[in-house]
Parts: sequence; structure tokens; C-alpha cells
Amino acid sequence: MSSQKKQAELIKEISGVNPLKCMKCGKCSATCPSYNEMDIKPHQFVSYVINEDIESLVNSKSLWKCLSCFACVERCPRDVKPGKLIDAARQVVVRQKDQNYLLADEIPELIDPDLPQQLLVSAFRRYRR
Amino acid sequence: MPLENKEFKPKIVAFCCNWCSYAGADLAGSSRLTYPADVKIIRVPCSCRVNPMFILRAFEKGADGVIMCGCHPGDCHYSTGNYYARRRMTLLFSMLDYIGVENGRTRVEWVSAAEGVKFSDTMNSFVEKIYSLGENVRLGDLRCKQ
Amino acid sequence: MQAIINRAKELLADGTVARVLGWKAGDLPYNPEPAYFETEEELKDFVYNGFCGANLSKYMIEASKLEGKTMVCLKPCDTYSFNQLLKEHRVDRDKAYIVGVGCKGKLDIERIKKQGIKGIESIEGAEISDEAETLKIQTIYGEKTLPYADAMLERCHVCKGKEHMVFDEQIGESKETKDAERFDEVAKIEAMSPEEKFAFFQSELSKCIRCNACRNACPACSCRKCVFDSNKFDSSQKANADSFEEKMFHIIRAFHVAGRCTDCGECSRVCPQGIPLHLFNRKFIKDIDELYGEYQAGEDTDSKAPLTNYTFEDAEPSIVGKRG
Amino acid sequence: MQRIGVFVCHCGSNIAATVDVSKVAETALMEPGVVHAEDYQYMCSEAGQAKIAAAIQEKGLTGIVVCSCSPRMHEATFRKAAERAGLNPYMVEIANIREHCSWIHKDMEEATKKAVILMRAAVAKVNLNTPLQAGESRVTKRALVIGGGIAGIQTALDIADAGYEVDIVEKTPSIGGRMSQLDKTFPTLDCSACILTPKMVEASAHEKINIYTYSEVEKVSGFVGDFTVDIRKKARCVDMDKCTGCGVCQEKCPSKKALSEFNRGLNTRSAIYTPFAQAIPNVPVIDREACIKFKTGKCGICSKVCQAGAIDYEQKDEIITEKYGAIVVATGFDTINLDKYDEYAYSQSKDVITSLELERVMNAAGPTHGHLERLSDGKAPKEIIFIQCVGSRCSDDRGKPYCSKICCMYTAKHAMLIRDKYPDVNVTVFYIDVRTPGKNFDEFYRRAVEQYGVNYIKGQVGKVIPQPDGKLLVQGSDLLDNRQILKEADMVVLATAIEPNPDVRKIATMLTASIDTNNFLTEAHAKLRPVESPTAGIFLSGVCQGPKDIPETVAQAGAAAVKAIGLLAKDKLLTNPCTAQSDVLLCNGCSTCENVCPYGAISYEDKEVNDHGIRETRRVAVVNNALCQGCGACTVACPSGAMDLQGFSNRQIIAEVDAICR
Repeated sequence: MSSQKKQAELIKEISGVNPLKCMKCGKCSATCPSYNEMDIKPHQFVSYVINEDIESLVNSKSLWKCLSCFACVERCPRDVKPGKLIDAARQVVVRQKDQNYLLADEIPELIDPDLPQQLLVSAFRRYRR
Repeated sequence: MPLENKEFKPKIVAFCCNWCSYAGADLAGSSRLTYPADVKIIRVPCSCRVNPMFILRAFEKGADGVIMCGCHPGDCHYSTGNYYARRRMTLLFSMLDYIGVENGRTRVEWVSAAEGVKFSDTMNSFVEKIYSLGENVRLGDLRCKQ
Repeated sequence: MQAIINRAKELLADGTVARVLGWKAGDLPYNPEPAYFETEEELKDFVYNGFCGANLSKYMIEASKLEGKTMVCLKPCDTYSFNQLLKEHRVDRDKAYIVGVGCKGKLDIERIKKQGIKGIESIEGAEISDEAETLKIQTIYGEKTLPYADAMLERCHVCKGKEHMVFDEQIGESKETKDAERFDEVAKIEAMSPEEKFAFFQSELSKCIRCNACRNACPACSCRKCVFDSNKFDSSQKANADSFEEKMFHIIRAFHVAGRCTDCGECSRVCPQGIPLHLFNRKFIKDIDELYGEYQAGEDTDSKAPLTNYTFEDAEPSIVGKRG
Repeated sequence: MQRIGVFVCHCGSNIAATVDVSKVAETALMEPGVVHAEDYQYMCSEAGQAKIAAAIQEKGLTGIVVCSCSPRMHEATFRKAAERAGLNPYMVEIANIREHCSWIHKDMEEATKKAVILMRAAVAKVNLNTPLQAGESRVTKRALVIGGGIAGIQTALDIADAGYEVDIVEKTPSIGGRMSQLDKTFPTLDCSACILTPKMVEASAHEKINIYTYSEVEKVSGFVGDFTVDIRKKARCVDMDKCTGCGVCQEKCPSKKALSEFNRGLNTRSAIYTPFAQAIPNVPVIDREACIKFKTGKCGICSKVCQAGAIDYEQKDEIITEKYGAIVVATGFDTINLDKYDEYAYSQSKDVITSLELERVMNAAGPTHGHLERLSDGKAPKEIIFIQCVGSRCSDDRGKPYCSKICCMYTAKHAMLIRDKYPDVNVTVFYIDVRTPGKNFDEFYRRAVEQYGVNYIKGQVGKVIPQPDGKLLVQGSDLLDNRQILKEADMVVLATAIEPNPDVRKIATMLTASIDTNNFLTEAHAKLRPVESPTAGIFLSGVCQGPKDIPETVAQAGAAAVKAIGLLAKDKLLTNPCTAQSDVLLCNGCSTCENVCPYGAISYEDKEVNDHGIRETRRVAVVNNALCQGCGACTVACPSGAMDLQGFSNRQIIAEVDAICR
């Protein structure tokens, strides 16, 4: 298996998403608050995973622009949930680097009172060891 | 599939009602949804046609598992057949459990004519269960002298 | 006993009944047997004591076909069976004159013998009218005593009650004998591991000699022809010891009477091998009570039997194994 | 001993590619009773059937086993072939080695082994088969149509035109159904009422058609050819014979706050009402929940103003029992509930409406008298956005997994009509796919784009955000331009998914007709018997079977009518001979079987029997073969095994069990 294919499989496994269920309606992109910041749009994430072009995906700006607001997860009519794919792709990156993990003890000093709680929680979910 | 004993090929009898489950099995077939060949289907008009004696007979003749499939409660072609079948099978299974026969060897599933996927999933999981239980010794051998 | 005989004589004399169905003394003090009495003369052999355990309701199937009415003596528990037969149109109510006889618990000779009492010559205290709480047993080894309750049949310890469900008249008082819970034994087995359960039933069923006593005594097993004797199921190969019926007989029999069995206990009483056959029937009764609501077969003649009934919300068969 | 022939079908490569068919045939010859075995390319073909016939005649076969596809497919074919060759058709058994074997297994050895076992089971069974004769039952020459929409009306008209009596049962006070609520119809843009009303009138005037409006089917018993149906005629509180339909009562009724069902709750109606002007019958009903007389006991104005004296507050529901030979279900559809779609702001803004509501808004008899206006402030909209696939093609539990089929076309229609009448209004359609398979359908859609300048954007809308100024901010994506769109609209129209009328589940249960997971009635065969239910004598018309537009509905309604007529035209029906039979010598007369029979087919008789020399009169069960449908419930309930099912006897099933476990 090529490494790209492996990574695509890994993303599917981590996210629990079957990208083939996508009917390309674009509701994810329609609903995304970070849409304009993204180079690869949420709905395109799905086809990148299907086409196993994970390299472009992990090198995209979008990967780090997703706020994990999960609006796309909530509204996706086909249970594809691009937000989860993005999340999974980020985990792949993190695992590759084997760093940037977050420990619960480190959190208090990172807390910025202006930071939305949701962001903190989703960051912890993403980067915890 | 967890094969504890590679030689073990279970005999599994599936009673399917003509209107829902048999058609569901047909749909599984036309959708090419595989399940192990150990399952052999017997067509009955309705789940209420399945006499507990048939199930005991199958076990006595060496079956390792018996599954009965019928229309979903409320959808019986004959309106009420599966309700009676449900009570009969519940009591029978309870009795088998009571005399110490593993209750995983018997199962009832309601499979509609549209549920080819459910049919194949059900058969796959049932066969897996039978493999994990291994050969049926107890029911075939209930009264053998000690 | 005398009251019953006197009444029987009256009924025979005035032509109300053509015969009396009761018990007559056997050759031993503890083995009275069911018998018909057609004349006053014959009634001298009539007995009714603690050993008259036999449920006479099943005899009424044949008696219903005879000319005239039959006076039948039924104990409270026997009346459930009679009602059940009535519900199944097997007996004719108009052909029966039911004398509900009192009962203070029936005796189990096997249990007495198990307690080391052998060579029995006579037994005192087994009479229904006898208020004594102990049995005085004359044996060839001398007199022995035994508390009445210690000699009772299992079924009397879990007695369904003193009331006759159906009768034309009642003679004699009944005594409360219940001192155990009906489903305790079943619950005990249910709590065993599958291996223990299997070992228990295998050892019990291995004793079976297929004498068919249970089937013959059972008032629910009243089919004109038993499925094990007909060729309808290819299940009638008696000679073959390894055949279908040999292994599954008791399970199938229990299933056939499920929802119809009144738990009269005759199967266990008559089993020459002492197999506790009531444990099968009672398991079904317990399941029915728990899953479909309390139901006592023979309590009435018009309710729907649990296996010919259903609700939309009935438990799924998968409940087996999920319960405790 | 039977003389059995085994015929193994290759089904081209469908079976032969996975099952060693010649081996199955060879093995068959070793089975008891088998005197002939062969395999052939297509057993169901004429040549294949000829082979069976030849073997029956040459070898004197008394029973045959065909190892082929599902008996649900070709059992009837082979039975007929056997019958033509002089063999009783019930001496045929099918071993299903295609759907249950070759199609699901990949390994040839394994599949062949299984096919052999399935063949053995069938041979074991046919060894015990006995010739059966079909009985006859009568056909009541009257049809029932449940639902008085366009499907029901068309079916009723077609059946009635063929000369049979038809009753239509309609739940609401008038026939007409959903179609009566539509303004215009695609693709020709005729006015819906203009083409529907004549049909309604024709149905009500037809001497063979009897219409029960404001009525519901309460109970169904019987079987094909001989159904008995209880119809509840709900109390209208208006005497249908006396009412002249003058409408004064509705005008004078002081209670005018009930929401109009016909106008989808967009405006109100009086408590005594006819749903719409062209209603048939033109007789109002009193809505007891809204009526002041029923609520307080005081009022009675309608009664006072009615010159015909037709108002009858004391009227009671009436149960009508009628016999029918055939029943057609035409229960139609409704739009799904949008409560779970918060993102489209349907419940937050009055200006977000469903397409069916838009139909009412555009209709001259609707709440705005046909003026296109915002329901919140009555202002004329300048910017309208349509959202497609709301709740359709949705695999979560908020919507429906299927395509509702009609939305693409009616949205194009709406867009076109708006652009035509109000050229200054901008119309945008957000779509996922535009599906226009149908005669003149794509041309119609293209006209909307090319001629009327409707702006179609490929991409779904993510969110509709009501603004403080009353505008609606629509956030969508344009997947082709790859940009996100934020657009303000004055009105948003949701192409809401349709679902079968919720009542259909209850009706299907009464009819013992099967229903799928989406509550659509199942057809007997998806391709070959699309208007018949698997339950004999029940036919399907319109959307109750699956989403369809008006032309398709009318076509299917006609097809259902033809099927019903085909049934009604028969004087007798051959009944399934696989019915229960009671052995008088074994029967205890215990009534257990009677208690579980769903058809009331079992009764008891005192019969003179001769049981091995003993002559006596016994109470024994007797099965009415015309009523018995062959479910077998009684056979298991019977403690003595006296009750058995022909064609699926205890011994036959046990023989199959034994063969499989051998």
C-alpha cells in the first residue's frame, strides 16, 4: 500500500467516515464560517480523501483554519461530516510529528480568558496525548 | 472469522417466512451480499408455521444453530402469525437455556423483504456466534446415559 | 369419608348419577386407586384418605361419553384440571356431578420410605377427618411416627389453595398446607451455570425409562393420540433408543402442555423413577407469569391461553439470556 | 415411492459460474426416489420447460425438483409447465440455488456442496408431496378505493367505466387531495383546478361510483375477492341530502379562527366549512373542536340561518359495512415535518415557506388571493431563494433517504411562474442535482434558465439567518465557482421532502399489506408487478407506493384499476390449496387452533367418526378452505398434530430439516 493510501485509510479509520457516501451537495461549504480562509474547501476534503491525495490535504492552509465548530458535521445530510475528516487529517499530522501533544497539566497556563472555551476543549481533544 | 477449530463446519438451519425473510434472503442474494454457506434456508409460509419440534429435531439431527426469521411484528403477511411465533420461541429458548443449552444457538430475527443487508448481517453474526460456541453437543445428547 | 359415601349412595339411589368416580382401597395401606362404583354394594370399597392423590378429572373424558351422570370426587387442585378440560371441550359439564372433597395435603409414599420407614402394615392419621399432625405408622419393625408435613407431596407444599374452582357440592374441610414458594425450585436451577443446569437435567432425564406414566396421568396430555404415537412428525420410532422422542420427549411434552398445565403435579407423583418432571412445566408457568402476566390454567373456562394470545409489546425471544 | 426428476438450471452463468451444476445433477441421482436428473442452460426458457415436460412423460415422473432461482421468481412457471405435462403442479419443489447459493458464495466447492444439500432437502420434501387441487372462491364485484385524491379518483373512474361498482373512502370533507391544493401543474402549466375539477365532478356524477367523504376505513377482514370492510362515516353534523350548498352557514358562522387545512394553516376558516370552493360534495362539515355550539352549548347560528334545515348537531358517526372484491390504496402523501431543520429557519420566519405553501400563496383562492407577498408583512418580495432537497436524500434521522422526485420540476415551475408574472423579482435556486427525467421535463427546466433567467446555483444552502430588518440572509455555496455565497432574500422556499400519508401504516396493517422502512407500500415485484401489493387483492395507486408526479400517478392509477378490473372480471378465484387440514381421527376438538386463526377459517362440528372400529360422535375442527390462507399458526398450536398444512406438512418440513442436517 502506498503511504498516501495508508494515510487515507488512517483518516477514514480515525474519523469513522465513509467519504463515498458524499453526494456533493456542498452544504458543508455552505455552512462553514472559515470558508473564505480556506484554500481547500470543506466539500473538497471529501474528494481529496477519496482520491487519496493526503499530501495536499496535510499541506493545506485549511487544515489549520477549521474551527472545529462542527456545523458541517451537524448539517451534513449524508453522514459524511467533513469536519471529522479535517480533524482526522490533523491527527495524522500530529502523529507523524510525534509532538505537539498537550497534557492536561499544561492547560492552566495556556488559558487565555478571551479564548472561547469550545476552542480549548477541541484543542485538547485534538492534541492530548 | 474466529476459527477455533478449523475443521469445524457448523450446520445451521434458517427458517424463513415466505413473505418477508425469504424475500429478504432473495434480496441479499440479488444484491450479492455474502454470508457463510453453512446457512441453509427452509421456506415456511409464516414464522408461526415453525413448530418448536422442528427446531429440536434439527438439533437432535446434528444442527449447531437454528435461526428463525419472520416479518417484523406488525408486518406479518397473515397479520398475527409472528406474534404467536414470538411467544412460542421465547418460551422454547427460555426452556433450552433452563436445561443448560447455550442460548446463542437459537435466535429469532425479524427481517423484512427490503432488508437484504440485515439478512446477510444477521446470518454473518449468527454464524460467527456458532463458530465461537463450537459444535453442539448438549442438545443432541441430552438424554444419553451417564 | 363416610359423608362422601353416604352422599354417593343417595345420589345413586335417586338416579341423579349413574356411577361414582372415586378411589378404592388397594392391596397395601398406601395405594388406593381410582375406581368407578355403580352400586351401593360396591361402595364398601370406597376410600378417601391422604394417599388418594390421583387427579380424577382426566377420567371424566371417558366418563363424559358414558350414559348418565358421573359423580366425581375432585380435590381443590383437581378442579383446575377439570376446568381446563372443560375449556378444551374434552369433558361435558352436564355429565359430571362434582363433589368437591376436602384435602389436607396428599401423602408421598416414596418420601415416607426415603425416611427409612419400611415394611408398612398400617398408617394412622392419613384420614381426612383426622386432626392429628403426625402419622402413626405400624411397621413390621414396630411403630414409627412422622410429622404429616414431612410426608406430603411436593405439590402440597406449594398448594394453589383450598378453593374448588368448580363443583356441585362440597364435602369436607380443606387445610392450608402451603409452606414453600412455588417457583423457588425453578429459580434455584435458573441461577445455576449452564454446565450445572445441563448436568442436573441430564442426570435426571437419564433415569427416564419412557414408561409414559407421566403422559398417562397428565390431565393436559389428553390427546386422543399422542404425537409420539402418530406418524405426523416422524417421531414414533419407539424401538430406537437414540431416536428423536427419546431425547426431546420431556421438553416437547412440557411445551405441548405449556399454558394448559395447571401444575397439578401428577407427572412427578406418578414417575416411577422419581424424576421431578414438574420442574419443566413450572418453568413455563414462571416464564408465562413473568413475561405475559400471571396466568393460572384452569382458574376459569373463558380466558385466552397465553400461547394463543399476544400483545404488540411482547418481549422478544432475545430476552432469554438477558434476564438475570 | 415417488419417481422424481431433478432439473438443475445454469441460469446462464448466474448459477453455473459458482455451482458445479452437473455435479448437483449427478449427486441427485443417488437420492432416494430420483430417477432422472439433468442440467440445462435456462430451465425457465421454453426449451427448458420442454425438457421438463418430456422427462415427466417419458420417465413417468411423479414429482420434480427444479434447482434454480428463487421460488418467488419461477415456482409458478415450473408448476404450469408440470401441469401442462400432466403432473399435478403441487408436485413441484424448487431448490433455490441462485439467490441463496451461487450469488452469495464465491468458492465453487463450497457453493456446490450447499447446492447439493438444498437439492437434497427439496428431494426429501417432494418425496412427501401429495397432489393438491386448488379450490374456488367467489368474487364480490365491487371495489374499494381508499383515498380520494387524483390517484383514487382516476382509479375509481377507470374501474367504474369498466362497469363495476366502486366506493371511494376519503378522510377529509372533500375529494380532490393534494392536487386540489396546487396552483399550476408542470410541464404544461395548466391550472390544477381546471383539469382536476372535471374529474371530481365526473366521479361524483358517475352512477357506479359512491363517495364516502369525511370517512375512514375502520376494519378489514376477508381476503382477495371477498373483503369485508367497516367504514366509519364521521358525523358531519350536516344532512347531506338536505344541504343545498348555499354557503350561508359558513358566512354567518361566528367562529372563524380555525386554521385552514386546505391553505396549509396560512389563514383561517369558519368552524362550519367546506375546504375549498369546488369541494365535492359541496356540503360543509362542522369542526366540533372549533364550533362554539359544541364547546359551550350556545350559538346554533348555522342552524338558524340554514333554510334547508340541514344542520344536525345530534348526528352520530355511522359504521357502514360493505363487501369488496378488490381494494385499491391511494392514500397519497404529505410534506415532512421540518422541526429538526433549524438551519433553514422555517419555524422562526414566516417568510420561509414550503413549496406546497407557495402553491397556496400563488393560488387565487389562497390566503393572499394569488398575490405574491411576504406572509410576515405583506410586502412584495424582490429576491426569492429556493432551496432544493430539504429533507430528501438525507441519510440521518432528520429526513428521508430517498429522492422526492417532484421537487426539481415544481421548483422550476415556481421559478418560471414568478419570473413570468413578476419580472422584477430575482429568483435563485440552490440545487444539488437537477433531475428532470420525463417527457418535456428537461426542456421545461432549461426554459426556466434560458428564457426566464432563473439563477441556478450548484450547491446546498447551509443556513438561513433571519435579519432584524426582516430580510433573510442565506448562506450557501457555489460549488462550481468554488465560492461561498451570502445572499439576502425576501422569501425562502423549501422544496420539502414528501412522505407517505402517516395513516397508511394503520391501513396497511388492516390490509395485511407490507410496507417498507419509509412507510411506502411494498409492491409485489419492484419491476414486474408495480401496482400490486404482495397481499392478493390489494392494489397500489399513486404516491403511497413511491414518490411520483401527476402524470405518473394518473398512469399508475389506471394500471391499478386495470389490475382490479382483471380481478373483478372473474366469477371465481382459484384458491391456494396449501391450506390447513385437520385429521378427524387425531383432533381433540380443543379449540386451540380456532383461537389462533386470523381468518376465522376454523369451526367445530360434531362428526361421526370411525376410529379403528370405534364409532362415535366427536367435536372436531373443520377448516374452511376458502378462508384459510395457509399461515400454519393452527398447526403449531394443535397439541395432537391433527392440524397440518398441505404443501408445508410437518413431515415435509422435518424431512427438509433431516436432509439439511444429514
